[in-house]
Amino acid sequence: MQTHAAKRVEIIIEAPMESRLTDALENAGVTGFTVLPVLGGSGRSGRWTREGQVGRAGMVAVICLIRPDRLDALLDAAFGVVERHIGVVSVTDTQVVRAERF
Amino acid sequence: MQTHAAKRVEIIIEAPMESRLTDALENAGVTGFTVLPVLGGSGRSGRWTREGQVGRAGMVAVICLIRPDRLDALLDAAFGVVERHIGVVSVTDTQVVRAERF
Amino acid sequence: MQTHAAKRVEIIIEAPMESRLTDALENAGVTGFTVLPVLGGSGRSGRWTREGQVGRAGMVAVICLIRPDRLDALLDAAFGVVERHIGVVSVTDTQVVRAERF
Amino acid sequence: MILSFVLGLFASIARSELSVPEAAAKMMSLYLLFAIGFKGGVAVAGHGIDGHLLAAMAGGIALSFLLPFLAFALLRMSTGLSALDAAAVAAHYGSISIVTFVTATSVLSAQGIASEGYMVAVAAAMEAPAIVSALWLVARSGAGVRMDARLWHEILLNGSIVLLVGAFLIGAVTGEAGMDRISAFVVAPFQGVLCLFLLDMGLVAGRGLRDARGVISLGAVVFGVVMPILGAVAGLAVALIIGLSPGGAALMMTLAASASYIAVPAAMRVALPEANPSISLTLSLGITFPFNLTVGIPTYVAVATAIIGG
Amino acid sequence: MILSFVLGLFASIARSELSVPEAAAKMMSLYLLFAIGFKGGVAVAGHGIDGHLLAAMAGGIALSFLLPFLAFALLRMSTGLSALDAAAVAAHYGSISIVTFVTATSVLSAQGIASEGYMVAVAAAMEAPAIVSALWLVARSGAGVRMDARLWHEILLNGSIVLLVGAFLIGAVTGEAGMDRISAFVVAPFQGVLCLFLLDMGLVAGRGLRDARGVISLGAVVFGVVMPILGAVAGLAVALIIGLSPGGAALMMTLAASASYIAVPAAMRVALPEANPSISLTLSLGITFPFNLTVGIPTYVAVATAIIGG
Amino acid sequence: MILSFVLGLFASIARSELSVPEAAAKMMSLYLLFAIGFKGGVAVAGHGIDGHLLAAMAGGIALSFLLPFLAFALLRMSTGLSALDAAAVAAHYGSISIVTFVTATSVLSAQGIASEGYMVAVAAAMEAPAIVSALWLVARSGAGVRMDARLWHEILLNGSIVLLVGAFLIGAVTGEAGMDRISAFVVAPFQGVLCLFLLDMGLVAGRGLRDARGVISLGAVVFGVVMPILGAVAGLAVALIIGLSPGGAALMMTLAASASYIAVPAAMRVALPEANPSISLTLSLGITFPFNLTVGIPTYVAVATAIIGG
Ligand SMILES: Nc1ncnc2c1ncn2[C@@H]1O[C@H](COP(=O)(O)O)[C@@H](O)[C@H]1O
Ligand SMILES: Nc1ncnc2c1ncn2[C@@H]1O[C@H](COP(=O)(O)O)[C@@H](O)[C@H]1O
Ligand SMILES: Nc1ncnc2c1ncn2[C@@H]1O[C@H](COP(=O)(O)O)[C@@H](O)[C@H]1O
Ligand code: NA
Ligand code: NA
Ligand code: NA
Repeated sequence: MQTHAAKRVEIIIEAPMESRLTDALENAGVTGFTVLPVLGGSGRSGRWTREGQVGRAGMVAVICLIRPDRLDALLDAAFGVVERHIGVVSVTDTQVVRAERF
Repeated sequence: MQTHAAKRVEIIIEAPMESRLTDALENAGVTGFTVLPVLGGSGRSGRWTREGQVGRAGMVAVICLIRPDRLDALLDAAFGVVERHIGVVSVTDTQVVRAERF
Repeated sequence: MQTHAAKRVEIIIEAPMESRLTDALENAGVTGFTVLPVLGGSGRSGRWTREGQVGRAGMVAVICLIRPDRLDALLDAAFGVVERHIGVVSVTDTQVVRAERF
Repeated sequence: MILSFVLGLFASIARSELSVPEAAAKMMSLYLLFAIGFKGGVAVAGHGIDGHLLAAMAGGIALSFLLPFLAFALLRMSTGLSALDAAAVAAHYGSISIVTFVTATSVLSAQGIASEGYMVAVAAAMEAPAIVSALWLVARSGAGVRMDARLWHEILLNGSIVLLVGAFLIGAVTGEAGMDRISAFVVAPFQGVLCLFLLDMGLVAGRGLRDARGVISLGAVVFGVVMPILGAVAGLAVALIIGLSPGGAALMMTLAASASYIAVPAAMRVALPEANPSISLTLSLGITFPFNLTVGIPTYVAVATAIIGG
Repeated sequence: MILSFVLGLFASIARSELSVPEAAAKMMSLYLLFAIGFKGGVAVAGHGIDGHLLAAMAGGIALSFLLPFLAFALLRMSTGLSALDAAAVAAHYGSISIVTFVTATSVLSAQGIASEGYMVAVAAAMEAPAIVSALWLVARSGAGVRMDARLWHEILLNGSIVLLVGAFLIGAVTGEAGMDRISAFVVAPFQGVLCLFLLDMGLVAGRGLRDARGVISLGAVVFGVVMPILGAVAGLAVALIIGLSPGGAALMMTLAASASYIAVPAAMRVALPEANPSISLTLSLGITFPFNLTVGIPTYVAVATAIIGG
Repeated sequence: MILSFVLGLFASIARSELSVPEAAAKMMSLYLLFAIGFKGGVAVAGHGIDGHLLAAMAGGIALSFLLPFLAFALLRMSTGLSALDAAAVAAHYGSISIVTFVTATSVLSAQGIASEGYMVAVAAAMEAPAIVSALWLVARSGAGVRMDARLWHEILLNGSIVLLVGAFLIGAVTGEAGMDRISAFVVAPFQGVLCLFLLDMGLVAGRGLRDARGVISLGAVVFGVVMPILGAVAGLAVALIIGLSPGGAALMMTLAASASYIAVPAAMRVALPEANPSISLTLSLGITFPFNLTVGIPTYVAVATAIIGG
């Protein structure tokens, strides 16, 4: 099946920042993304888990598949939001079907 | 540690289609996959979130690790199901340990 | 934006083994990881789903982004825990921003 | 009760981050379905099945089959929707909203008006037929429909039908004895759970409204108010023909006036994937549901008691 | 109550997509554990601890230690299971199912039969010993067992033991005064929550049964029915030796007859990862649990009252 | 009630895997907010708004504005925290913990002490002002603050404020009539839900304490106990000036003494991302919350009734 080169960007970010990130993405023209829940994790700021929590504690994972030429715009937009915050950003080469969607 | 080339296929699909997709995968001989929950997202059909929903709204992410030579069979099977539906399919090169499992 | 080569290790493991895995990772010096919930899946030991379950049934996905030179230490540590257990481990080449964090 | 809904609506339109977790919303809906089904069953066990049960079922099924044609015609006339989208919306309006039904029963019981216990079974029977009509409308217009035995199976055994009918049967079998044992669970907290659930529905409806500006034309909004009124009139006609009590007639009007937002949407995603789901959901949940809750139900109850007499 | 379970079983065997969210199921199980533990504690506070508490604990622990040997021998004789799988199954049958226990207490209270409040503590004490026996059986057969202090810690402080014992102690400390304040929470809705929870258990059990065709041999199915009967007989013997009341004896029989499906499965995954988890779970949840619920408990109650006298 | 909290604390410090699902915890907190807000509104509808409402609101807001300065000064003196971290902690202590408030109301009602229904509105009003003070403290020290209209909107319309105020208004509008319809939901199970919720809070607090060894200095621990006492004294002074009833004064003391662990943490993550969140949370949830629950509230109630007179 015909596939096309794309980038898979995975941004793990604090839940209170989620809407700011997705708005920044949309402003940068990135209208496709998927948000996954995160149960817990560990990093320089220690270990945490979502169990029994009530507030908007915790993190979420935002996944964007985009055309390679739009990567920089996305990273710039995302970075403006996550810069001062805890969390991680990774970019992986991938292939997508139905390239017209991206 | 010894690793082996494989493909990681990630299919984000509407929840009501999940069982059809996994059945199609099994019929195509793909018996290994993992289903992750999705909180929300955005695409050409707009933004959505799962909060407070009652029905089988929303999407799920299905992840399959397979041997590279079986990729085409998998994509054909998956595509038969997702073709007319909203959602995205991506394929990434990866390495697995314990290749005999795939 | 400046990015740096890294590895994305994804370990899908039984929930009762989660704390053993993360402890092993920390002992091996891997202090950054994220745990995602898993809804269900299928493998050599059959199909399962988390719906309606009460115990610590099911699986979780642990994602680690690490510098390439630390991959082997991570895999050795992880493998010591998952070896006899069901589940899968995959390693993907990726790029991270803010390399100093890994 | 209605105020809870309004609070939720306000909160989400004001973009408050108030939200009810999905699992909690599902749990409350399971509770409401179980309680309403069980109570219906107990009522039937108490009063016996009068001869009207079958007539009411048949009437309800006929409404569910026929209302989509009316809805389809209205939509094609008053909005620019494609045949596909119009048919998908029509399926929602032929089918029913169980929360609207539950709210109506609780309005009735607050006013001390009795109703036929088997209306719960009628509600269950009205979920699916509208889907057939809608698919027939689409197939006639030449578009591809993905309809197979598996989807039928999913529709007929969808969670709310099974739970509603199952709880109804359990109630009918255990009767008053069963009620005594679990009334502290199915009766006492019912109103309160319904309040919290309506709060959540308000949140979801408000979010839908917010996101849907632009998707929905003025004609569609008018449809979302006119269609339930026409449905209620049709429901009243059926109730009069069958000879239901005032309470039963009000419930039949409510069923006919209400639009599905759980079972039909999922079915439409499978059968008509190209139809735009946000049109149907915005109309059903954002316009018709609030309309029924605030204006509709009180009117249906008033009209039914006025015409049929207390 | 049983009907709810049957409804769930039916729904999942008929492949309805009815389902209870994981978080809701966990919440209901926390509620049931808290309520049953608390009520047991209040009962002990009211009637005082009679001399039988320690004897009942010892008897329960002995049963939990010994029943795995019986189960293991039966399985090796009547099924083709490996020593490893047989031992894993045996651990489940030596341990207990708290939902089965809760259902039995509610059957007793519906029939107005009193029972010793401390049976809750006996239930907690019977969770773990069977695991020791099973691991010993495996170690003897030469296979590798992954058993360390950490796993012991996890087993002994597993969520249900801690909550059950904790709520028991809270009940024992606060007594009737505490009960007055929260009885609207722990008593009134208890039956109803149990109904919904059994509905969920039916769904899970049905799904297990459906998926397990082929995994389970006929011999194993027979074991799933015979083993609880033998367990109940052993439980009755212990109850007679200790001198429990008819209600207490029925509970002891139920505990001995029931098979774990929460604590032991998790422990087995860690300690015996090579054992096939679906064999144990299908037997415990798909065969023995429904058997106990429908046939077992009523029989145990009848036998206990007949032999010990009302 | 307190015992449930202790059980949770014990379970998590003993590293039991007992845990409450996030969705269930959120649901319980929605329930508690709805119930407490509604009851407050009904009380106001019953007794009318006496002239003290506005004074109490103003007093509460003033406390919320001023306490952060006290907290900041104490922290800078007694701990090595940076200005940034000290300000973040100070924001938590100026704001309030609604669970602590709920527990205090239920202690009052157990002792038969009346209190002003509008204290619920005062609680809502005290959530946000402390954030302003803290940000001012940070801005003064030259660090970058990310504060925009959007964050204000999020804070002022955060879920708990909206639900609390909304339920309060609903209660005030429907009054006793509304209460009659849903009292089986908002009154009867209240204590029980609070027990289970405190169990969860104990689990979360215990986990926080366990993970935070090392993060927290002795000086900080002392702050976590001294600050609520000073806050309570300030609250008492305000209550005396306004002329609240003994119950109202105890609640004002509790509000001033309590530290936020929901609304403020989320706001701080956005506004002061460089502040270490575990310091604030450990202090607020791991030290001050248990202190208030066990020692604080009973003392505040006793002091308020002693000084103002029953
Ligand atoms: N190397 C990593 N791999 C995967 N997730 C990470 C990594 N580092 C941090 N995270 C996630 O990001 C959160 C915050 O990380 P940190 O900013 O290092 O405290 C952690 O709790 C993890 O969920
Ligand atoms: N580029 C993308 N990257 C990640 N997820 C996407 C992307 N596009 C769509 N999705 C997901 O697929 C769903 C449907 O997309 P669409 O078919 O474009 O409406 C969205 O709500 C997202 O969850
Ligand atoms: N090829 C695969 N791709 C993705 N997930 C898998 C794969 N194989 C196994 N899994 C996951 O690992 C679990 C156990 O697999 P197994 O050890 O094969 O029984 C499955 O239930 C899946 O969740
Ligand atoms: Na209708
Ligand atoms: Na047993
Ligand atoms: Na305060």
